[in-house]
Amino acid sequence: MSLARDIITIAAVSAGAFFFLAGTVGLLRFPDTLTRLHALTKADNLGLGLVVLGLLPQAGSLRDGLKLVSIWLLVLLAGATVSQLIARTARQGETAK
Amino acid sequence: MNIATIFEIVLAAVVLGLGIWTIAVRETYSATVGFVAYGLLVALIWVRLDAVDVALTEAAIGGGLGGVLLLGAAARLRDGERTVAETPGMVTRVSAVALSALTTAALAGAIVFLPDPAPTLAPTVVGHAWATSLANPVTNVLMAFRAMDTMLEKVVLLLSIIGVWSLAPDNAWGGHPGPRHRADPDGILVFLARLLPPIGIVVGIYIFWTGANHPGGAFQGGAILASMWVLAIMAGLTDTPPVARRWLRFVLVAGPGLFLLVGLGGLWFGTAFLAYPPALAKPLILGIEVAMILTIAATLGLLLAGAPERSVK
Amino acid sequence: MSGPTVFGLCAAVAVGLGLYGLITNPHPLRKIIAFNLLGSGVFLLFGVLGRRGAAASVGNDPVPQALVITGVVVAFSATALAIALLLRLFQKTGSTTLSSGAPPNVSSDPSGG
Amino acid sequence: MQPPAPALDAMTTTAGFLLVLSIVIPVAGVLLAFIAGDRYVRLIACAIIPFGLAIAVAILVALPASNGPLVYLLGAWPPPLGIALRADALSAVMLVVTAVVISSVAAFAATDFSPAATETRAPFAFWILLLAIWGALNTIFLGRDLFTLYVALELLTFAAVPLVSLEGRSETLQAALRYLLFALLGSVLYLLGTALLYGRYGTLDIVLLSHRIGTEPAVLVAAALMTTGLLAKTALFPLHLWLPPAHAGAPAAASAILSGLVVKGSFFIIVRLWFNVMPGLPGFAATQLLAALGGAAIVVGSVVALRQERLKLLIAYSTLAQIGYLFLMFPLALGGTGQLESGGALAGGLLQAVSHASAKAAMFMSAGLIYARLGQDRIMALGGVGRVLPISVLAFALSGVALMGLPPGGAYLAKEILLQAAAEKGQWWWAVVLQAGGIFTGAYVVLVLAHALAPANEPITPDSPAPRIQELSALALALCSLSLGLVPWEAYLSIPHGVAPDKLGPEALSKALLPILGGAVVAILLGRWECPPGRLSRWKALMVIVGQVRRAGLTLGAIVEGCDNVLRQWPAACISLLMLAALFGASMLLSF
Repeated sequence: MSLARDIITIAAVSAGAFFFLAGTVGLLRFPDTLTRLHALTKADNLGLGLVVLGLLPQAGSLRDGLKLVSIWLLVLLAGATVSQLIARTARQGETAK
Repeated sequence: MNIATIFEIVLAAVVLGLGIWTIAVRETYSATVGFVAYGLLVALIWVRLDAVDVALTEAAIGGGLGGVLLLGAAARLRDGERTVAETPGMVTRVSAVALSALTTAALAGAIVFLPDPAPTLAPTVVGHAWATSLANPVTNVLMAFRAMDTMLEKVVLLLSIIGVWSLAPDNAWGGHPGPRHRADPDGILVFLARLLPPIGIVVGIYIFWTGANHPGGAFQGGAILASMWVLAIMAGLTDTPPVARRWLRFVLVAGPGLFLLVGLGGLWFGTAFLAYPPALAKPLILGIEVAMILTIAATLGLLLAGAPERSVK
Repeated sequence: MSGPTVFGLCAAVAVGLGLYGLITNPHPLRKIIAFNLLGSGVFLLFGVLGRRGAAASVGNDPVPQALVITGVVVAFSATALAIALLLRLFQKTGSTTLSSGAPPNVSSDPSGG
Repeated sequence: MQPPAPALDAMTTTAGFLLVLSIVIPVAGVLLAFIAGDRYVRLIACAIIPFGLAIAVAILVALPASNGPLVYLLGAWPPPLGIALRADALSAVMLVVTAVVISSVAAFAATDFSPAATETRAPFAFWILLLAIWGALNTIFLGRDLFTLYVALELLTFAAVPLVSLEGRSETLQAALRYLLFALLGSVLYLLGTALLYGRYGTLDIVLLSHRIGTEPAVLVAAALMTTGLLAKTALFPLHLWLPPAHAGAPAAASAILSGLVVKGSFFIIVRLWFNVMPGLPGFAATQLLAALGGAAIVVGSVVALRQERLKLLIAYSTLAQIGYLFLMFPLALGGTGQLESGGALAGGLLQAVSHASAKAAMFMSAGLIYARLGQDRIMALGGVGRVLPISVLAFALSGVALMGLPPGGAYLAKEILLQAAAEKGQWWWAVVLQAGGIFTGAYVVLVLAHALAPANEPITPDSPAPRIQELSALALALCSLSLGLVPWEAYLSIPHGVAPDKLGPEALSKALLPILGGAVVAILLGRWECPPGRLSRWKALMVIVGQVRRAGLTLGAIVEGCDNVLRQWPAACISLLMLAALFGASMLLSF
């Protein structure tokens, strides 16, 4: 049973780490703000989601599990808001030019 | 060399890389962003050092409120960047590098050659936990054994508020600190500022409450409450209160004031200044912390807002 | 090399970086950031020393931890005060330079006192 | 693991609660005044100050009876777990002098910072900050824990910086920012040393540390960093970049506090560090280095002071020179075994500190009075002031006399003690510096008085007479400094037997001639004069020779001023800071 849990954890966390890596590469390589944001938010939300998913089987109690999920939800909320704001600023900067 | 050590070396290297970038990068704004990232990663180092209380503080301040403060200043100073052209000469740079490196080397030497086993007060602190019946040793040190430092530090916070306020133009004295923020009422920022504070307030109170026995406490919780307040201010949902308001003054003094009163109670009725009778220690400390979390949240929020700029109409 | 030593060296380097930035960066805001870097190095040193003193099933000596929490609050208030001064200076003069350039008795204005 | 050994005097003494009160009363005043708001701040401050003064005097009275220092364990926790407060003779004397200076500055400021219907920002900040500075200083004098001292030091800085920029002009804002940043650098270095000491010995209690401390790399680095950090906050040459603009730009009452008291806070911690924590560590080389910096401060500060156009800047530079004077005691306190001894030389240094605290505060107050009446403070334009503001000029003159070290002032007694110690140690060069310091002080006092007492070029018509209470408080403080030599110090300080037996006799008065006459000569050679005074034109031949020498003197002065301008640049000051840290480390290594 614990072996199965460990396998799930390793698989999901590795997948999450891959998405983080992809997001970071996108952040560094993409040409402008909007595409960079795209790479960052898509990859980070998914990446963090997978990491949280992978850690859930390791959580000792329901409370710890809920804390993990709420971390993911809060990051989703913050990430979505901030990327909206950044995107709007970037677009305003472009139209001003 | 095991995997944990490798991780630690990589973490230290990334942190130092960010530190170098923060110092060396040309634009002030980028340096600020670099410092925020640096602060968040330093919080990870604190976790690795098994100091979760400090990690929470560092994340809330170094990466959070400190970052907001620095970013806000960088944004307001953007036009001023060109006026500063006095880059130091080669001699200055070389001697600065040499002397900083010398200091680092001396420190590193001192750290590496510290004898083992290291001295510690941990057993003493744990052995005296009966005095407060709180299980978090850091809270015990802050609120009981070194309570004087904590009280004086709250006075330092109050003085920094007075210092910031004293910079107000005379005609704005007593008015609202900082600029009035406006945001699109249907925009995402206002949406976030309506959605997040209820959650944030719960989290802040939870972190404060759990601080009695687990990592957390008044300062970390207060920092979260302050950030919720700042969010609402930035979204234009509320305004900073005028600094002349009596209730505001009470809130800002509540923490150190109650601390002082309880301390004097110990001097008058008990064994010593800032001594708690063991039976009452827990409620007294929690009472002080409730006052402190309010004071801290208000102080941090007002420090972010700055000096009074707009007089009351 | 153990964990505390790695981070101890990291703290020493952060102190050096902060000092260098504080000396050479002409912009006051950059000096303030450098001061924060320097401060975080000092706090980290406390943490490393506390980690070395882990005992009695406490992973990090609570006394240095408490000192750091107090120190972080003080450093934050210092940053806030410095930034408020800087913003007010900028608001008044439109410049953020710290170098006096001329000696003060030459640059003094008639209303000086 | 070292077992936490109990402290030697880990017991609260009977009068110990007084120590708590002397910190709590000003702090409570800060909190109350903040709540009460603009209209009542002055009332609260003025109500608090007599209590604080009474507590300080009570500590001074209780000390001889208690057979050892007064100790108070906060929260009843003995060190190393808890924090203790401790008052020895040094603390008690500093407490009382601080309370006296605060009281007279408060009397002086009562009219300048009176609450009004509008524009009450400055009074609000001033009175709260005054109380905060008092609380911070009392904590510094009583604190026995290195980290508590750090918090108190920051409290002091946070209270002092807004005082500098109280008037809100742009150059005072700049001065305040420079002061804040440099002071923060200093305190962070101090904190770094504190961390190393804790990591090595597991305690921050001064008494416990003094028993455990040994000569080790970590201690050496800590000592060097802490010393230089504190020197930066004390503004010892060449770390003085922030002091002249900050002290000269603040309102008069604030300058008096900043110059008289605030720099003494970090100085006091240096004394604690070297004499109480690690008396065996510094050794010959480091004490000589420290005093050499003091000597350089005297020369540079005095020469640049003589070249100032404005009175307040002159006094600020004179503070720089007087700070240097405070550090001359260190080599003279070094005993035969290489330990710093808390004997006569330390008593001399402490007397120097308290006389300077009172005299310099009085001097800034009288300069503020002159400035307020004339609307400017150019030294050239002081002619006729002596007739319009006789009491203010008298207060200036008396505080100058006290600073010069003329009998019966406290500085006179201090100088005699240090001269005797220098003779005993065979370190004649410090005797020369001590005498030179007196002559230089004489020079700028003579320079100002000569201008102030000269007839006016155009008649001065002040808008309103100076408030009597302001003049009297400045005068009282100057007289206080001048009478410090008559106090029976033997109950508190180890004054060597037979020093300065008669303070008002002919022998003592003959010693007064050297600073005055020497000072007059130096003032003529180095000072700013508009043109040779007309009534001297009869002695043309002499004037030609004087003119020649004077030209050389002025060139020399210009060079010194140029050096000072370079050293006051930010990068130069920071580099000298780190260089000094390295030098202190190396010189302490020599005495291993």
